[in-house]
Amino acid sequence: MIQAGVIGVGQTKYDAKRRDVSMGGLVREAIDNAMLAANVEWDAIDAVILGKAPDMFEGVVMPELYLADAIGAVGKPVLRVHTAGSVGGSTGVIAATHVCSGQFKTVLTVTFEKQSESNATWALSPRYPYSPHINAGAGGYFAPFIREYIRRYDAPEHIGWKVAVKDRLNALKNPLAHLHIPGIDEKMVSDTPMLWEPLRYLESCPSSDGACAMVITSKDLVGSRDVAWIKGMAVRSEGTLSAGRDEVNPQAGIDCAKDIYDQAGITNPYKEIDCAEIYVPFSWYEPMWLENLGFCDLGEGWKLTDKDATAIDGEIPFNMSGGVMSSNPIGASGMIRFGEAALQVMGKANDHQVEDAKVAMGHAYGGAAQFFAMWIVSSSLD
Amino acid sequence: MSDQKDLLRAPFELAYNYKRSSGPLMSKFFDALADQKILGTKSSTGKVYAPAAEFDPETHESLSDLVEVGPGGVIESFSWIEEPKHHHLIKNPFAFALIKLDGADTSMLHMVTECDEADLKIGSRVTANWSATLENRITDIKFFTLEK
Amino acid sequence: MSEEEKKDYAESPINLEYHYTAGSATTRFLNQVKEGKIVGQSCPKCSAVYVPPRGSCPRCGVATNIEVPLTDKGCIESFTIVHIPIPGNPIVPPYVCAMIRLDGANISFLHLIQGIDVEEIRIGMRIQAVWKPKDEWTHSLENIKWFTPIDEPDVDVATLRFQES
Amino acid sequence: MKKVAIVGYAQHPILENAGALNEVELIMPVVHQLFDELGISQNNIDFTCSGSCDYLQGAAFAFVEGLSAIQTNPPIKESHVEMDAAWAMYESMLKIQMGDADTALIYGFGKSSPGRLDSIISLQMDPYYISPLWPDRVSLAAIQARVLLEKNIITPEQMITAVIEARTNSKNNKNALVTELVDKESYLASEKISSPLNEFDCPPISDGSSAMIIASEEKAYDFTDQPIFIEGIDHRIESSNIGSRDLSKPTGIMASIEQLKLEKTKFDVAELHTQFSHEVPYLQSVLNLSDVPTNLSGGPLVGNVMMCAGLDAIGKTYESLKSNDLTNGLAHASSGPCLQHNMLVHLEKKS
Repeated sequence: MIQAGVIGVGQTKYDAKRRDVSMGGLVREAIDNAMLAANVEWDAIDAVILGKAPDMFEGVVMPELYLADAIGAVGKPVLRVHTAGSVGGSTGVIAATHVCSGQFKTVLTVTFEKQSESNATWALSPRYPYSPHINAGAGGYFAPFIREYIRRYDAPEHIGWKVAVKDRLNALKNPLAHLHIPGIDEKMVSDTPMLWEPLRYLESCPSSDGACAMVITSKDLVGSRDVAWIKGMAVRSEGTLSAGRDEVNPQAGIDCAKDIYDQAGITNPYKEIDCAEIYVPFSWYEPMWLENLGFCDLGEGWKLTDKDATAIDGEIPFNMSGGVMSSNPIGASGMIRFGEAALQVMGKANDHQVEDAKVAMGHAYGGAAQFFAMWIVSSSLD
Repeated sequence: MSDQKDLLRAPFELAYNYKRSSGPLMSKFFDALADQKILGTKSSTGKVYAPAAEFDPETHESLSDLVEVGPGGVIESFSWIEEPKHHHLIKNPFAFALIKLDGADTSMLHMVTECDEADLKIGSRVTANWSATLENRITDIKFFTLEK
Repeated sequence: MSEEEKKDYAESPINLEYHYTAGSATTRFLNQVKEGKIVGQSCPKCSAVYVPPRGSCPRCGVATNIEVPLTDKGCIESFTIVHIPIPGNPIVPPYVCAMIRLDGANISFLHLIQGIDVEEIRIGMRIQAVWKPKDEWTHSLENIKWFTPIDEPDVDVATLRFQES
Repeated sequence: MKKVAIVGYAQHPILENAGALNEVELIMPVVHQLFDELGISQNNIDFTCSGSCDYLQGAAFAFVEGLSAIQTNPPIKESHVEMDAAWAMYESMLKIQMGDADTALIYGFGKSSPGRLDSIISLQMDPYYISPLWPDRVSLAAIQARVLLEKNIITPEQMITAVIEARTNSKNNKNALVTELVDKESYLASEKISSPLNEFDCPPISDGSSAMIIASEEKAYDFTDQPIFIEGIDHRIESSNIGSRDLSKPTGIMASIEQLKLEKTKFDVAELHTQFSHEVPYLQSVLNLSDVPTNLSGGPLVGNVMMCAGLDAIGKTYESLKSNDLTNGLAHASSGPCLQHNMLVHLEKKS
């Protein structure tokens, strides 16, 4: 297999409403930043891979067609990926696949969402005939799984508050993050209104506008650039309403993580991975994913969170950038995880840099916790 | 396959008023429509794109140099609709046309009406007609008609 | 228009009309629901029972072509209490939205719980459907107003997990 | 570069209205047909990729529903493009070339009957400058047709021939939706929908699904004695601004021809994703196919399942090479208004 690395990550400022830009302007902002970081010009880009969540968010059908000019794809191959919430991650995987296949040397990949164009709950689940009025939004869908996790392992309620605080404190070190909440603490979180019990307002992700782009190139073209080597990448899916699924600890997540660890030669992720950007849209998904991804045994995830193992200076820092809890342009949220992991091993994460990070993980999930995309990036090729 | 007659069918509608924010460049284009002016963008190669393109498809550069074009122009191609369908904005016979506005190197897709199909040719000159109510949208240009 | 009033966006209305058709498996199911019956469909390969059925067993990738009549009793696999209004949803919060696992089914579906203090709702609690009056029945699970607890011992939800025999 | 071959293809009969079938019920039969023909199951598949478009049915996650047609226990390596399934095949090929898979299942599905395709396609256009005018798909195509006619790149007679031949060729295609023959008189008597195009120049509203299996060279012979190899493949997009495109010059296709060195290739058969009659002579001329049997299946004019028709062009070319004494085939897939995004696939049967 041809070895590939990320040589540039570009992000927009994330905000509830990026009304200062068009959709094209939004994606171009991320692309310009990625290409500047990668020090590449347009003629170096062989293909463009675009990802985003459902077209109904913006009311533009198959937007790679409209965005061809904005993403600099005219005259080039372009692919549009849509794998629900995991799309930012799977788009990164597919972009890297373009290079690893040997067909392309350097590719640009970009993902975005401009949620302010519509309303997320409406766009995700418009009402159809014959279906009852049960829809309670994404939080309403995931809250029962969270409740079951809490019941199964007897987790105390402050764990959710703790993640909400930790991620938002990290976000204060990331100027691009959507939510900046100075002085946030567990009391502030626990005082916010209950939305979908057991989830309170500040235990949920925001709805954001934003875009994230990366430039990925093959080993022979990296030159003297800073690079995050892709050591392992994988996707896994399972059917939505499949008998025997465990939504609290999905098999697809377990298998996907094992696949990337095997590729990267990792046998003990807790020890060998220096930091991770994991898709945590609701606070409790941090302990749930700690277990699902094999950082600890079942039932031990909340204990790791409780003893600050996931803090930026902890044993296994999670979401140093502030994570999905602080910025959530849905289609881009997965790629932000992948890109932030790359920034860490390139030593370019600025104020939210984990000291001496050499190996990092990026993770995304979507649908009914059924689509997974993950990668491991490293500062060295060996 | 179950019998078609037993099948449950029901209409539904996907309806939403999307909120389009047009960014620094296109917002100038839409603001200019209120003054009955049409703007294009000039690229570093000197090519003028109208309506004002944000990005040059050839050089990939972001465009910012605005120039006024039109309101007259030449039909580059068109399709003629004798019987408009429900989604069409004009209910009388009309054309969708690519119109190269004076001063531009590219064409704008819009509608041409108040004429017969036989009156239209590639090369016909048309000019913009303006909507009475302005919404900061492309429909502020109501349609084009043949130049008198 | 003053600067404050000037919107930083323009409204772009999009109205698309569709004709929804329910598909074969769903039509079979809803025709029974119209009669006040819940009939799941089971996988000919692994025997898992699906309700409401979508026409397939995603475990096996085969059509669920065996009809399995079920009762309207089951248990709460998990639940949430929704405190915020949802666009397009007329139910006034707070309300309880639960994953309902009917007896004999191997997947759960979301429905409402009423008739009990929300503080007392538990995972594993036994429940039964409360139906609307018969003359209001349509092709929808809304024929069930909600589920309400019944006086039977709780279920250990760990035992609900489908295992292929 | 690692060689990849097509080893199987199946197509659902194209329907005017597949209302009786949901996504799962539409996809499952073609996938099972393919598995049965090859004597395999999902367990033999390393990677699965699909193509579909939510807006056709108006469902936010049509592809998620569709995935329930596939065996996903244990979980599978899977992805989805919101594009014609030809691009799902492309992605799958890259997976095989990078060594992450040896076999891949591709499927596409589309139901145009539930919605109004004209309005939906309007939403593919620039949402600031063009979509609010609601240009329908036929009018956009008609604008290109008029340019080609005006410049004498094609003639009205060629358009008539394309329609008559498509209907005649539909007899070769057991899955065709439209099989009624057309003569010149009835063509000329037909009212224009959007001049210069009349109803015969346009594809029928169609519902359906298709599936394909591809494999690495090493694995391909486990499935069949006669795999058909993807000898070359390339795709390019053109500007979204149709007013800045020269609609008589297919720059993307020309770049692909050069990339694949097709100038001198003698094709035995071609299947083109030509949704409108004028596109047939246009692409025949661009691709130098004047004496190459083209669209023997009838092509999209006799059945045009959105999000599948491109994959179907590849599948039909595969079938032609497989069942005839032919060596080189050319397939074309397209996306977007006025042939904005095009893929060329050179298929070859090894002797």
